[in-house]
Amino acid sequence: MQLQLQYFLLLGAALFCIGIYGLITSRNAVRVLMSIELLLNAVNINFMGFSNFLDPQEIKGQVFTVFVITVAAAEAAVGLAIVLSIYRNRDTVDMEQFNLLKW
Amino acid sequence: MLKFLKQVGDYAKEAVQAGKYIGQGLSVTFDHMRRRPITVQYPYEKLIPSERFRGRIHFEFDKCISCEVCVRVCPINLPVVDWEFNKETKKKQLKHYSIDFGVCIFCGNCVEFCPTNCLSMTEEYELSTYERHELNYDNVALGRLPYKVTNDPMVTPLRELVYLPKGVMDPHGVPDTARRVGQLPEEILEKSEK
Amino acid sequence: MNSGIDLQEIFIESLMDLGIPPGAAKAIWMPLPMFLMIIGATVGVLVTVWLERKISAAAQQRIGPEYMGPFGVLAPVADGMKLVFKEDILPAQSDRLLFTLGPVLVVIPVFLSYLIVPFGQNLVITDIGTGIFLWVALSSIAPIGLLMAGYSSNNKYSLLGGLRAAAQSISYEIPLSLSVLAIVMMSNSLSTIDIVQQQSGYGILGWNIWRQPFGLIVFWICALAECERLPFDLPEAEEEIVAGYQTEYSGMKFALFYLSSYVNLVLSALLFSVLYLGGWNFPIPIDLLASLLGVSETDPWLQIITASLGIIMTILKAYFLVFLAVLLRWTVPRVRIDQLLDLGWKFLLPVSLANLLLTAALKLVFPFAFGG
Amino acid sequence: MDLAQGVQIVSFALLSLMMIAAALGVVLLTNIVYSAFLLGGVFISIAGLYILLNADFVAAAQVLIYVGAVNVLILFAIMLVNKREDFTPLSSAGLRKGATALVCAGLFVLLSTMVLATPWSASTASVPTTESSIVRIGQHFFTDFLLPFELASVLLLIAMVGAIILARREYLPEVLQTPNVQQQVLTLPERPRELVPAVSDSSTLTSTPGDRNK
Repeated sequence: MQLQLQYFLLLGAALFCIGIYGLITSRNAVRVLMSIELLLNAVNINFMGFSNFLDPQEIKGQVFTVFVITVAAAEAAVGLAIVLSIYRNRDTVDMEQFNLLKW
Repeated sequence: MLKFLKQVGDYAKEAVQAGKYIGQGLSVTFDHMRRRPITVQYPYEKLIPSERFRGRIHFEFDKCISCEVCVRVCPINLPVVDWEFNKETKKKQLKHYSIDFGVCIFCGNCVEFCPTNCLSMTEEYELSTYERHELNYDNVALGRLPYKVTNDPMVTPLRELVYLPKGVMDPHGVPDTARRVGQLPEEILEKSEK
Repeated sequence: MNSGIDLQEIFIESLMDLGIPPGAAKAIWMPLPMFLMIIGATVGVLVTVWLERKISAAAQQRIGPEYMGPFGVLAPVADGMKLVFKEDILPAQSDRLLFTLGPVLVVIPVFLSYLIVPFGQNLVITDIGTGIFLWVALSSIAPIGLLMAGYSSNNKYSLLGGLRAAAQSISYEIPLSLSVLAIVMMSNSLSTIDIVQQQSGYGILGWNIWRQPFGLIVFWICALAECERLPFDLPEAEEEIVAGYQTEYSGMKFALFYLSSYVNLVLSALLFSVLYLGGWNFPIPIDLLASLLGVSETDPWLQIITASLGIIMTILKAYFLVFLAVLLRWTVPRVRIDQLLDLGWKFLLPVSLANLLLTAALKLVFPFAFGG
Repeated sequence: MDLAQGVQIVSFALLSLMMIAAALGVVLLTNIVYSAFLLGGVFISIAGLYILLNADFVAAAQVLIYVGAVNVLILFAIMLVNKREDFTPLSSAGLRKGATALVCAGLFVLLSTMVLATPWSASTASVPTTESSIVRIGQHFFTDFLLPFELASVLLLIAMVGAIILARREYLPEVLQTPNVQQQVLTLPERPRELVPAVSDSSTLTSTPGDRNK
């Protein structure tokens, strides 16, 4: 028995589904951001799995993971800044209240 | 552009200046490490309290005439004087007297105003207890005399807090064992006997 | 360059001579350096605490601990014993789980970072490729523990202290990593062994202290800030917020915070000596001395002397830096929180970036001196 | 199966269990602070998985950036907006959650059948790269991935500037609007003792005896 690519892919899929669930059901804006981080990490696990099992010489998956990490950091910073400024204006972090752009 | 460069230059100059000041401070701190410690190793060494030290108050029961002057001059009316009028001698007879040293501020007014000098200041200052009510001294406790620092064989008495020997102005290079300013009581006694 | 003695190989070979299979011999060897390191770190903390008390006393013309053992060397042990036997208080309405987990999360990464501290060519637990980067990564876990401790104490001072600690730690991590990056750029490797190797050969002249004067200052300031030492001990500023995130802690949990802060100080000093002061190198190259004295390089005595001298040099350099930190503590007053952040973002960050740029330029111009 | 493989399997199982449990906690727990701390647990266990995948540099980067930066940032945001607010209950919250859970479970089933059905041409005898992964990643960054690398740095810069501008407080006009509100003078609850005049002035001297005489 050895570690297989499938294990990591399944793990990534599970994390992705959990992330989707959190993204849809959470009402706290910060928790939505956390769910997005979970999604990005699920993708990262897939990248790393492919990188290790299908491309052990040219580890391009790891390169992509680093890019995703970079983007995630930027996303977190901007997202939290947006949440903070919305909180200042509307005095809540409830996603259901952020409906200014609804018709 | 030039202005910006000038700003950067000024900032760098200020940073260097700050670094220099920190270096100076470090040298001062380092210099202090080469000086003689000023420590009094307290339970083993004790300073002799000065002549007019205001320590715990001593009370002589028999001298007291229960006049309650001490209560009146006390800022917080602290002394508790419990007396009874003796009809035969037509005098006030003292039953109990107590001072709570947990509240006393050692201002010395009671000692100053006592008409019969039954109150006096001692040089005792070690008044720590496990419970604050233990500091409420009754007339028996107030009548005890403290143990003198100079008589205690366990304690090395020190004369003064000033830490350099007489005539020495430079704090460096003075050994730890060099004696402090002033003389001990027995030395003064010896001198006066000569 | 000879590789010096390799304790691991000698140990495993001697075990295999006794008839133990190689896998088991390796398994027996593995926990040994870790235990040694944990014990070493703890002893280092005891020594540091004692030194701190003695040096602080001397700087203030006091004597310091005196009666507990000769020169009071047992004072830190007594402190530790007291903390072990103290009651473990859980504040009312606090979060029990997070309250316990906070100090643990602060301690573990600090101890893990000792994995990469080299005391000699082969005297390091793991010479992993990521080396110094692992330390930077691990030291970024601690703020989570601090935030956890601050949040779970149910005390506004604790929360403020935890937030301050986290803010301070993440803002000083950036100039710290940038100044480390300049070193890494010169030695072409993240491994601590390679970083020291690159500095050796010319004795004191080859150390990075001459090549990185700005990086050195930035690194030291940032290390002090990361360790929450005065002048940057805002998270536990007594006059403002009682004791910061430690306010509600007592007993063993407080001891963990205390331990981690001193382990962190020793670790920073050790890594400073590795990065800038040539690690285990003697100020005069030992090979030169040996060839002057006519001792051959493969002489076992020379190797043993080199190894022990390496350990002594590393520790000496580290403790010199600890001494400097203590001296700084009694020299420089505490900064305000806005001054702290100003210093971090507006001074140290640009300086370290400029230093990085300068190092890159110098590396292109003088490849022989700056690691081509 | 030798010792190393057994260790790998066991640590994989532990890490994945930890990760799934922590991720479920992130999504399901009501206390947002717990969620944030558990998110740190997810990140750390993912870093452990990366180490199992022979990627020490990315694992360290994961710890540094996700745990050290993103998670701390999220915690900061939570502490800044930490208002114990009860969201107004929605009428069909349970239905929504159920439907979402159903969809997610379906997605998971779909993905897993795909994963298990696809014949991955995995080179199971994965040769560990001779050189360190850091060197390889660096080579990629500065040769064939140079443009994305530079773009990522520009993106980071833009994100930093944007975050600062978004999060910065504007200079408050509210302070200027009401400059004339009188600051209430704080007084002690107890009244100061009335001073007995030692040398009383003439008016009291003349008036009080007169009053008394009346």
